[in-house]
Amino acid sequence: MAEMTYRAAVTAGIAQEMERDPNVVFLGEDVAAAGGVFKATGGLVDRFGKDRVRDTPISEQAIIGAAMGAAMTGLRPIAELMFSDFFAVSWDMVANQIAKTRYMTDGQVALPLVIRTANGGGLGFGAQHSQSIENWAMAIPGLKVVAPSTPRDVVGLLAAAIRDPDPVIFCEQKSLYPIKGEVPDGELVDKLGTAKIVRPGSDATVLALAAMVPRALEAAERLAATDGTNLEVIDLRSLVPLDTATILDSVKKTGRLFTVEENPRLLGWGAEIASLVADEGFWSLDAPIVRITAPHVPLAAAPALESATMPSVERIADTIRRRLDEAR
Amino acid sequence: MAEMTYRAAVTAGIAQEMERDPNVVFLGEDVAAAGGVFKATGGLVDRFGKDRVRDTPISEQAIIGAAMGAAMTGLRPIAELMFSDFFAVSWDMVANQIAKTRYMTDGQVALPLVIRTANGGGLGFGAQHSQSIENWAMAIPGLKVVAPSTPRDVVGLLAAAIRDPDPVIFCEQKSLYPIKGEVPDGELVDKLGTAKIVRPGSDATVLALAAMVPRALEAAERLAATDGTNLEVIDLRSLVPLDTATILDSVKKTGRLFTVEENPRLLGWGAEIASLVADEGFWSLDAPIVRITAPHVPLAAAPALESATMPSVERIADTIRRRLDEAR
Amino acid sequence: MAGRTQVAARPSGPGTAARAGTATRAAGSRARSNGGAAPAEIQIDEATRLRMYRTITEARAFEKRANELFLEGVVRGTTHLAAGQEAVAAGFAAAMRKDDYTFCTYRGHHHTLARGVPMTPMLLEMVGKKGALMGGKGGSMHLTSVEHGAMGSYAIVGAHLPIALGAAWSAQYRKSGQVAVCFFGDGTTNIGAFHEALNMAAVWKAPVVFVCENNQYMEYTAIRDVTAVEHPAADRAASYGLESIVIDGNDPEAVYATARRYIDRARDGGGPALIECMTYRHGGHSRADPGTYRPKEEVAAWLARDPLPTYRAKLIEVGIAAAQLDEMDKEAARKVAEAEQAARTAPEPDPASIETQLWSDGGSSWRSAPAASTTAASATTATAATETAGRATNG
Amino acid sequence: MAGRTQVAARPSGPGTAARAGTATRAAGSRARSNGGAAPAEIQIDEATRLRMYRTITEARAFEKRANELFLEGVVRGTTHLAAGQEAVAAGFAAAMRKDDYTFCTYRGHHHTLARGVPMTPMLLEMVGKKGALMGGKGGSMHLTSVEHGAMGSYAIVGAHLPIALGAAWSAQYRKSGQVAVCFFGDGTTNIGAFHEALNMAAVWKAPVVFVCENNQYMEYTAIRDVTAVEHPAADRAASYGLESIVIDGNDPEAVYATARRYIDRARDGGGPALIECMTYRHGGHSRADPGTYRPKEEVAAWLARDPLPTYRAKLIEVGIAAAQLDEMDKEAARKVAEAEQAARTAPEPDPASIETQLWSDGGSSWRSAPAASTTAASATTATAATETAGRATNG
Ligand SMILES: Cc1ncc(C[n+]2csc(CCOP(=O)(O)OP(=O)(O)O)c2C)c(N)n1
Ligand SMILES: Cc1ncc(C[n+]2csc(CCOP(=O)(O)OP(=O)(O)O)c2C)c(N)n1
Ligand SMILES: [Mg+2]
Ligand SMILES: [Mg+2]
Repeated sequence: MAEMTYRAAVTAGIAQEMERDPNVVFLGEDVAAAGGVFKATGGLVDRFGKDRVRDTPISEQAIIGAAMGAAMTGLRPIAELMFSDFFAVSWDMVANQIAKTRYMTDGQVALPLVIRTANGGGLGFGAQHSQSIENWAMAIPGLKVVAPSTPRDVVGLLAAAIRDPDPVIFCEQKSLYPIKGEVPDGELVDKLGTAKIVRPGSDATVLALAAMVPRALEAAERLAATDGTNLEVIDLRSLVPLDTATILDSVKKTGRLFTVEENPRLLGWGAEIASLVADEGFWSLDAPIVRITAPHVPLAAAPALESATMPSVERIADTIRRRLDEAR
Repeated sequence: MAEMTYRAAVTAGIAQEMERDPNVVFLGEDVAAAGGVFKATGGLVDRFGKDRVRDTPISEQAIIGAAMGAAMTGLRPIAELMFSDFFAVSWDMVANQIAKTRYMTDGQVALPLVIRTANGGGLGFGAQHSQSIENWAMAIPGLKVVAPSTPRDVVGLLAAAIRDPDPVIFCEQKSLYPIKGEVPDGELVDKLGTAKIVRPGSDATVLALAAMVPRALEAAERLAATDGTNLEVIDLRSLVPLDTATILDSVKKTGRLFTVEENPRLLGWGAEIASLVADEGFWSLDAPIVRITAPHVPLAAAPALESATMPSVERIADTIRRRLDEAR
Repeated sequence: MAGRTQVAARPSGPGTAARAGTATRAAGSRARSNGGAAPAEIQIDEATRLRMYRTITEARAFEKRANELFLEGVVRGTTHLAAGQEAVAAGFAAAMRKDDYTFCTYRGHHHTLARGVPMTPMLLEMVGKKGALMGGKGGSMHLTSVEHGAMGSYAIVGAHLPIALGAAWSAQYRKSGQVAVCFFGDGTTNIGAFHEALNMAAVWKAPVVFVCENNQYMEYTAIRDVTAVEHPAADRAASYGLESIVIDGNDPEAVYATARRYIDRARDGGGPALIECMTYRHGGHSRADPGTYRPKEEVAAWLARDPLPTYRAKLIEVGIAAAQLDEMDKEAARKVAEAEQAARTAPEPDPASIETQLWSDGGSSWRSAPAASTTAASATTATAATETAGRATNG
Repeated sequence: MAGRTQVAARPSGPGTAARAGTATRAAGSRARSNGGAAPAEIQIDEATRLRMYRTITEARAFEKRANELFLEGVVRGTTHLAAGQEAVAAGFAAAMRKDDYTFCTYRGHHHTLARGVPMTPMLLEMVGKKGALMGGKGGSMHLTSVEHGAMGSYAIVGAHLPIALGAAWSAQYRKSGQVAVCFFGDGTTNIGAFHEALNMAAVWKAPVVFVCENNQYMEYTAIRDVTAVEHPAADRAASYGLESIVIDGNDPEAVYATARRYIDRARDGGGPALIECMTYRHGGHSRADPGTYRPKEEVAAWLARDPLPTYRAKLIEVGIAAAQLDEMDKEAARKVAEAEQAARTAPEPDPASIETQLWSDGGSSWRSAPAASTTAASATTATAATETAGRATNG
């Protein structure tokens, strides 16, 4: 066991896999010599050499396209998109090419690649450097989508993503980079598509992802302390594949569902899960499904506005309390 | 009243607005001299001149960016993306620039522009020329999203979109281009954000969009004939703004909700509406919300596979019948 | 114009446009190629010549019939014919190693056939029937046969340039000696991906040869109307430190010689090249487009330079027996007839296949475990899982 | 190198890199510009000189304090300083008409100030307080003041080039005589949007001047390590039929002369230009980046060519009184102090403002009618509408 930052866990996860498999290569802007603008890839170029860890021009289409071409010819590339907002400039490569090629070729082409990216808000970077784009990727058939909330999960899920034979979008929540957590020694490989019940409970199910996990947990602790409410908090960890069993089982137990989403309201991941539960879990539901999201607006830069937009511990706790009360 | 194709309605709608307002300009690939690859813009260049109707290089970022720059400086551009799949190559311009600029500048910049595009499947064009991308746009705050199902709505909603002071993504379902319908004479201007109850009914609410509207209607007629089921079919017409009142009122009346979506399952527009109804309409619901969508796969090219993927009249009818039976 | 050497004038007709052999121009300010050194004259043996003729005649016969089948309604969706441009495919394929990679576009039948992909599964893919090259999932615009090095036809303009660069990077990293050859049209030179791929390929000295088939039109619009330079590819080569190269794309031997030179150089670590082949499509852009936006005289002039009869004449001139060529034509016709027979008679593909091969496990589930086995197996749950897919395997 | 005239060698140090005045090179094969004609010598009057000095000293003072405030935690989020590059802003702004359009990047304080945008709302935008230029919604990377022609700072590399082209197209269509000037960095030349915008601008002869501030680094990576040519902008000009232009971006008068020439030409219908200004940022890429990846001698050599003292010295040399410049420096300090005061004392913005100005109706609702008024006003419905937004106005 070692204590490690989320940032360092990224480096550790990549290093673990590059060590193991010489076909793992890594490319992106400022990732090599500079160690990444979030300092999450420091030292990799010294350890694995310039052939495997490559700085690129500001050419996101070429970065992602190159990763695809390399993946279809035997390598297992990891590409970094410095900010997840830059998926927008390479979206064709991701959504039209990478996601569809295996299917269109009826399995002739495999694309074992990972696109890592700094996702989400909380640092006051404004609307074009703070988006949560998990839902963009979730909507595209052929992409797996992973978003860890702890250093341990960063290492384990990154390893799983790199070993996965299919394309994985790996969303690192950028405000989490400095957080610390325990990471077991030795090789760590997690399993994609497994949600974690991070706080078992019985009164309602609360689903969260990435930076919303610690907030949901704190809200749950507060409500436990103030109201005696016992919430079950689930860290989804992966949107595709989605651990529908864990979600539906939990709702079966609690009869209530809340989602806590950093994204703007419309078509955030919670919409899909709400629709799933409103069908397959309908008879378990005792009251409305409630989504706690950002309002449907871009993320403002001013700290006061940014924090008013993203679901806060207060808003999560207040909303859950009010909606539980209402249904009693 | 004149009978007109959906295709001709596009021309008519653009012409009506270009006639009225000299600030309306139109650009895209092969739209001028050739009249568009779907022949939906024939004759416009002859009527309005090369300065207002412009052929462009294959440069979607430049096309959409130019529309934005023109809109922020006094024009009302209409840009064509030949196929909606090409949003992927210009997604930054759409999602990061056009959608966010008014908000980020706190209203200093207005962007009265329309992006018209041939959307959806049904012509056997394969996975990169058949996508339904309404949900991509719906997920981005700052974009309005419209998708007409009839020639009349094409004219009226296109006029409304062009006159709207905000950016509108106008999705023309490409398999509908040849269909015909009545269009009233004279100036036609519809209202964005108004759903239409195209078949009133009481047993269940069925929401559909664009090419799924005629299919849902036909399924409803069949079930009326075979089972005596009385379905209420609603043509959403616009996803943003969304006519939540009409939807919630209908569910209140019927107690059941089905969506019919051409898109792949995850995060299709029906997910958002299901989540809305599972919250605000929860107490009206008598049984699960059922989404009828394409499976979560790209759209195959082979006609047999394409039609197995898109919801067919049979599948719509069968599913509704089965799910209604089940809940009895 | 200052600063250019050996610049070909914009063709007023094909006769002036295309010159046999390569015409290289001065490279940019930091050219990374060794293209300045004169290569040994490239010899073309008879086998290569016959191989090139075979590619041309087979591609022509295949596409001619595919078009007829399209008009008849047997081929569905869309098709983009390369008739008139086959010499590019013939010359390049002949210069490639068996394990080299081809990346091409929706207008890619000629390149796909040139790599040895059999006609029957190709045509079945175009009609969308059982036995299709990709099970009918790709369609005419996406023909791919990895075992033949045909790494895909791409339908979004420009997308495959970065992808080809990636394959080349992979070959470089694996030291496999493979080269990626990437074909695209003149219109493609105006899209962003072109620029990004060319620059990164040059900086990385990736073994990739970019080949612009300049057929002078992007769909229905003349390339000259939307492009700031005369030669959309070659006039941009200097932006990437590359030589400016324009060749006669209707002369298979000129194509072959140039292809050999730059493919070999790329294989030897000399980095990428950008080659502009002047050519012309005989028909419209796609399907039933009559191509009426093109001046009659222009079409006629290029038809007079049709690579099929002209190369045939040339081969006879250098001593190849007409009978041998006739035999190849017949062989092509036989293959086409066989493919046609299959296309007409093959059954529709199994609709259940739409839910296969999204993932490497062979399936397409977005759930990590089947719903029925993990939730209480109530009727509702099981049915719902079925619902969303339209069939049970989606769960 | 063949085919080039007056090509500047890659600078080994700034002394050789930058030459005063413009150095144009031969245009591409179908240059659409009339740049070949020698323009009348551009005269720079005293008012212009003083105006340029004012821009430089004000931008410098503003950014110096902004950086201090950042390190102190008053300015939050991120900042990208242009210290060292102010001469580009000074020269161009002085050459622009009041109604011309400026498009710039996150590194855009100098350009924004140069158009006359007041410091206080700018700094308030950077700290995110009440009274901010854009209500705090944009932040440091998106400064925009339409009334000053400052049409936005853009934070996605390359995005604003097509947008600037669009504004220029609009001016052309409206026959307003306006010109769009679009500033971007060296690193930006490798992204697709650059290529698309340049080509379309050239074909449309749009009145837009593209200005590359070549500060030789894209974030932490030297531009030469990732670019196939020496001059990332100028060496690509020929791809768009444009002249290749490299100027000394640290000399405001060289910048002004070039700016006047090409802005005036664009205004007169001569089409776009691409101008590469050699310059250097004194600090790191953003925030607290110490910029240690840059050789000490390189930094020192460029600091020696800092436009603030060098231009000051030049102005004194041509007879402007030092006192007059001192007065301007003091005035700059006064303005900065005022802005700082506001930044330290302004209240936080109203959180309710996050739901305003998404749409032209002033609000941000995605519903076409408020839920409460159109559905039965049950407690549940009304509350739910509130929920999803975190406040009632979202409904
Ligand atoms: C990004 C993108 N934009 C537009 C299209 C539509 N389109 C398909 S082919 C084509 C013309 C391409 O011209 P060119 O590159 O010259 O190739 P050619 O068809 O002549 O072989 C266009 C505009 C597309 N497929 N992808
Ligand atoms: C599309 C995109 N890719 C990457 C980035 C991250 N990024 C921000 S600034 C920058 C460097 C830009 O370099 P240059 O164009 O030279 O401008 P400079 O910062 O030197 O002024 C990078 C890579 C971005 N903002 N947008
Ligand atoms: Mg072409
Ligand atoms: Mg720079």
